[in-house]
Amino acid sequence: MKRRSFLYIALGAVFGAGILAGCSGGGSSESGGGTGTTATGDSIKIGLVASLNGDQRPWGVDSERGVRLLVDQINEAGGVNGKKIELLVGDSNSDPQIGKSATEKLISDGAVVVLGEVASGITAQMAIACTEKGIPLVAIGATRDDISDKGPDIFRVCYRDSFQGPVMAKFAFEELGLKRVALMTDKKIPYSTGLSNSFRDYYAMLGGEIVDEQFYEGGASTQFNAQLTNLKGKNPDGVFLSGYFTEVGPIVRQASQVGLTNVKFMGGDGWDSKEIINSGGEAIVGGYFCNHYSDQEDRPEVKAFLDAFVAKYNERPGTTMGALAYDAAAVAVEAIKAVTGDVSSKSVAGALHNLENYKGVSGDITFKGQGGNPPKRALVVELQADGTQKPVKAYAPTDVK
Amino acid sequence: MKYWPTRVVSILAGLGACFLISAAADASGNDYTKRLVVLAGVWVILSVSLNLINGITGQFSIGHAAFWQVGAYSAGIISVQHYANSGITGLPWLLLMMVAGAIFAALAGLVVGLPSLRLRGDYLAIVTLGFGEIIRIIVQNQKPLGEAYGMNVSPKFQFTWLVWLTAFAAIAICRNLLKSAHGLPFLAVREDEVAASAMGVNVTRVKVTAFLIGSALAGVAGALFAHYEGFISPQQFRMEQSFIILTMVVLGGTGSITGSVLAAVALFYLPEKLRDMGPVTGGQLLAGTFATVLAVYLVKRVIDHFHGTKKEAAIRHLGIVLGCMALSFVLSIVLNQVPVLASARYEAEKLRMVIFSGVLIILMLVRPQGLLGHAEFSWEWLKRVLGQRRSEAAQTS
Amino acid sequence: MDLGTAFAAGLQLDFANLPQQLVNGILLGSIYALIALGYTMVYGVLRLINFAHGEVFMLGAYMALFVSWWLGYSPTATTLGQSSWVNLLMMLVASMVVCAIIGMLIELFAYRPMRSQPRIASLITAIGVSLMLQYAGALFLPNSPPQPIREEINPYRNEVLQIPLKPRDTTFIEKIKVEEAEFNAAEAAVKARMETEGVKSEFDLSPEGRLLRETRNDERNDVTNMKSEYERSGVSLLIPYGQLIMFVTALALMLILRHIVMNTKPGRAMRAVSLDFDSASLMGVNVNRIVTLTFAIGSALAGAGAMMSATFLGLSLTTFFGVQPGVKAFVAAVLGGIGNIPGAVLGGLLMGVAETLVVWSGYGDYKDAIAFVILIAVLLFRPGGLLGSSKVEKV
Amino acid sequence: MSLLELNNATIKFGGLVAVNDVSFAVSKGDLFGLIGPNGAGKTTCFNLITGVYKPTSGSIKFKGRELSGTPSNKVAQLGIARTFQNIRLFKALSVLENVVVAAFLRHRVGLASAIADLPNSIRETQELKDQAMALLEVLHLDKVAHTRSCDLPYGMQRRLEIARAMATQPELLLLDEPAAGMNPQESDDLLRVVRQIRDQFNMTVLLIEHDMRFVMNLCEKIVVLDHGCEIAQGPPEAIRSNPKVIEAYLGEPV
Repeated sequence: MKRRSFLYIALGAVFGAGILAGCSGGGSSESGGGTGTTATGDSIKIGLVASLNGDQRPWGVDSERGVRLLVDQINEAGGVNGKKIELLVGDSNSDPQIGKSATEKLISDGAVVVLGEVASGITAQMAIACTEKGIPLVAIGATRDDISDKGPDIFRVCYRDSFQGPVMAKFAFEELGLKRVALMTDKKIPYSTGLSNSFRDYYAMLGGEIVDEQFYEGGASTQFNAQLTNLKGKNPDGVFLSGYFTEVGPIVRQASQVGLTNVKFMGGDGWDSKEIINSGGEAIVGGYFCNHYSDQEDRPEVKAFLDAFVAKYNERPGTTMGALAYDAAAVAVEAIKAVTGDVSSKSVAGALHNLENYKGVSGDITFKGQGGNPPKRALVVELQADGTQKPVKAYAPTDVK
Repeated sequence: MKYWPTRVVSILAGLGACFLISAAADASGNDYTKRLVVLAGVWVILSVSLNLINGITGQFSIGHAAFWQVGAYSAGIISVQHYANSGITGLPWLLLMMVAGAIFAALAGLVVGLPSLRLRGDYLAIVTLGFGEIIRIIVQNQKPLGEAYGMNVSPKFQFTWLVWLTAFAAIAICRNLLKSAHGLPFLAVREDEVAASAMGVNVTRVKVTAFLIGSALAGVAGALFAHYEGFISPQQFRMEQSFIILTMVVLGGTGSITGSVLAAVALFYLPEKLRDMGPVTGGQLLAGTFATVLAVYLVKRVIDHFHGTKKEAAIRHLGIVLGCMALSFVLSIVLNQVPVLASARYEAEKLRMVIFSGVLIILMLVRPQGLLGHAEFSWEWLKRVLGQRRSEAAQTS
Repeated sequence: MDLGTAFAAGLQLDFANLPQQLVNGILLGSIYALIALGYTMVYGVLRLINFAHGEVFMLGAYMALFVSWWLGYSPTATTLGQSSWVNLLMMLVASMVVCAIIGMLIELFAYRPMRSQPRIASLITAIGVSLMLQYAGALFLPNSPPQPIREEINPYRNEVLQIPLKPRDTTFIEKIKVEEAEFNAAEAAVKARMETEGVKSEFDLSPEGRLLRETRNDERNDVTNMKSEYERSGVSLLIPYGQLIMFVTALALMLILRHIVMNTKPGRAMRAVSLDFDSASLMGVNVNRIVTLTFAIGSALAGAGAMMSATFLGLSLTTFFGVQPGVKAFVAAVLGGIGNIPGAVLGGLLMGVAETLVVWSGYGDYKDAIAFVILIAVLLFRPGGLLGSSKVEKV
Repeated sequence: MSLLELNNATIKFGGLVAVNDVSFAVSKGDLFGLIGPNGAGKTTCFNLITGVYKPTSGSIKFKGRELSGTPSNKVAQLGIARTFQNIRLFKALSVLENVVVAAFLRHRVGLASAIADLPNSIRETQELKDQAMALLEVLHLDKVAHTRSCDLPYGMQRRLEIARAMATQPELLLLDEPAAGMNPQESDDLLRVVRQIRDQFNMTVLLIEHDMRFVMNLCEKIVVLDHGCEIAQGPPEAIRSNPKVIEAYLGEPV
């Protein structure tokens, strides 16, 4: 009996404490813009979220390498205003939800600015987390348009799909003279659906005909005979493949086997990889895609980056994300350098908004007056038999409307 | 006896505990911690609800994330389209959405539950798995649901206490069910369908009820999740998530509610906590792996071939584990003399999932019946343990 | 495709493609069947869903990749050796052997200690092993960027078997020749113009040059159109040699398997074990050996499927390579009646054809759902799968 | 009117006729025996009555109501309970819980009350437990009420099956080889228990048994099956001297 009354007292105490706590602030819901973090001590922390595990690991590994390269360079040169840059890395496991947790962990560990993700789906979640805390986010390869709608301080160093798609549409229609184009879209990745949409709209606007659209799911398909046979029946002049190179290669290789020859294959920056020539085989030689830069360019930034990368890792970056990540880290550091006074996420965000004409590996980056979406040029490249990408035409942001 | 006082006090204590959790999360002033607390609550709901289907009723369902997804998306789309002109704001709306999520998920549960009447074991498993994939692919192809990219869910409601209150409610539902005579038919169906049926148990109804309650709870979890996150995408409800929920149920001990709760919290926190681990050299990794395998092997041998008292067995386990830890330490120093192994560094972030799956295998090998087996936490159990201590103390003094 | 628009659009069926699509479906299904056999065999003897089977498949593909590198077809190699069928055979055998060993090891270390435990516990171990192979593999195997096997290793890569059903209209041949001549002339004009202007890329030409290029483009489109019209004037089935090899090898392996199971002593033991595990061991069957053998054979088949998929289809390998084929094959095995060997083959072929037909009907985005829809529909009417017997429980 | 009536009940599995044209009637209060050599179709008869199988032809009537095609749980509700030849207890549940599952058949409180843990549900649970306890006492199982049922010795498991079946408060109790595997002492106890069931609980008992002494001592009426066919019917004395029965059990006299 005594024990039972003790139990009641204990339960009552829990209840009382809870209600008190509840009154004091348990029911808060909307937390508007956060206050961000401020760098203290003798280092400035920047965070990177990358897919170090999971099926997007190739991009995650490259972006981590790119960022680490820049951070090491800065620190070897003495840091920023005497302070070292400390890189915090979080794994998103190729999963939006875990990516968000990773972002919040980095912020709670004191990152003043967060870099990352390549995949738009994960970046969208990160953008929400960053906006809530008032932390600026510099996206690496998230080209999907609506990422930057998630908050005021969401930046990216790449172009958007609403630019990339039209560039390829214009190139296909005007330069290649293709009048009938078919699409192949990976329904599993937001990037591919977004890019296909922007390509389709602009190409139709130019007066071209989209004869067919076929779908597949990345990672789930091994044989594309069925889709390709359908495409062949529609008699296209060109095929726009908006997916990642992991599927594009097999598709193109199998296309030639089912007799879909004499067509031009085109795609977006998801094509970029040194391995696409091996998986696509002879059929993909002569394919065109839109890229952020080409390692064949003779701009000094590209040369310096590649030399440093090879010196550190003994190989060239596997994908274009190495360079974009490097640029993302560079603009973040550039902004930190520009801050006078306390380095806080607020001041860094302000500095990012004022960044102008930064000469990045992937081209000039200007955030000033652009709301986080720098007007960047796009480079159409042609795949050569030796696997290199020959730049064939550069498009300025003003070239497509 | 003293029914109402007990009831009122325990309900109030539950509420109080929720507010305490919420307040503690807020007091940390750290949104990462807060998010983990909330998500842990969501996982608890999911694992407890799957436990009802899988552990208690014995229906081998491995597509639980589908119900979660149905709840999240249905509540999400209703919120997006009707919140503005509904005239209801704040908590009541969220409660309404939880009900909506529950109803839609329960409907989905009915769709899966009905074929389950004809299917047993692995066939049911593959049907539930397939159902999960079908839902994901359908959602992924709908424009209004944002296709693969996902959809914004507005408004956002971030009530930490409500998530945990729902978790407590889910636990209470299962516990009450098991405590009353009503729960026994569920267990009977798990044990032997033919005998249960011969004893007058309506097997069909029991199975469908289990699916309905389980999926409705998952739907509530989905609604809460969608409104907490503010943005949901099909990628968050992949097949792997279903496997993780299933793992929580089995690891906790099939049928044990306490086990499901503990395993949910543990399996959710483990990969997150692993983020704090420092980088590891190749030598350390190799030594650790070797020592772990050895320890598992030895412990397994003790379990299989040792028939002494529990205490002696426990001491042996401890000895083996400590020995292997020491071995791992020594071995790592030795192995780090090899330049190749010393120079290969693996960041913790890359090892997270490897360690996670390793822990999973080890736990299953060493304790296949799950952490708690069929056991449940109860005050009687606590009293017994405490009482034992006390009487032991009395004896020794 | 959005379901709303899909219903509005209705079916777009191109019946001229149907025979080709059926062939495509059978080609696709043969690989599903090959992997499904591993699931079904293991299930038959142990009543265990071997979730790690997909990862065995993945490792088999990596083995093929390593052998191809060893043969001189590394990603960076510029001078390639002579491609021959011997290379392919070496890759096949290596994959099969390595997969067999991996399968046996997994059984020995992860499943055998669990044999006396409830099956759901072994299932979780299987999931654990599968996650472990995916994530630990990612640390040690070359996967960033994903690695494909170079197509040059396949001597038959450019050959396509054509089975004419209806002859083509030969009058097109002349027309094509004319068009091609016009195109070549236009192309030459562009090339000449590029030399005179001294530019490397045809996209840098002056307005006059661009005009030439546009003419050239029009000519090229004419050629394309004419060629495809020629193609469509007749009906013929196209089977890429690579995929034909896959199909024939898969078929041969399945026949060998059937022979082993039906006519050899270990096969009989295997069947005995699958009928009744305990009685078989009482009757003097060395159950452990038979289980090991089952894992070895099932995994070897997965290895063969992996090697052929990786080599002939140009797939890029990551450690997640096996997940989806694994799931699909598992569905195929259940569809045919899990534990039933002809059932796995039938289930695999059926799924391949079903998926292809879904794509054919214009709903390609639902391709990966159809397998499950069919499965559920079949199980509702035949709870034991197509060829499986749903055993009446003895009361 | 007879309580249970089988009229020309027949079931075929593929080509095999497991029960062929069997007819017998059990009256209220009977202790009725169903015997026959192995494979005679006795258990199949039980399965037909309890709705595990549906007869291919013929009818089974319980209190004048047609049973064939009724699912097992409905049959149990109507008042027929059974035990199983190969014991089918709910292994992981305690002895008491096993019995409560069966007693639950007569529950009145809804699921919602149970989930909300309302007083009426608590009260009912207690009542069911008390009922079950009372039954366990009758069968001398009350001391092991909280043991897991699979930990019980064999004889007790058999008795528990009977207790469980009785807990559904049936009018007709079907016992499938209740004395199998018991020593003479135990089977004598069982004899008393079965009589007690009939007299004290007013249940009619239909049982399958191989132990001839047991059947002959206990049953008032016996039906003999062989190869699915009914070969004899009558009181024990008549059965004992029936040449067909002797032939069925001992084979053709040489």
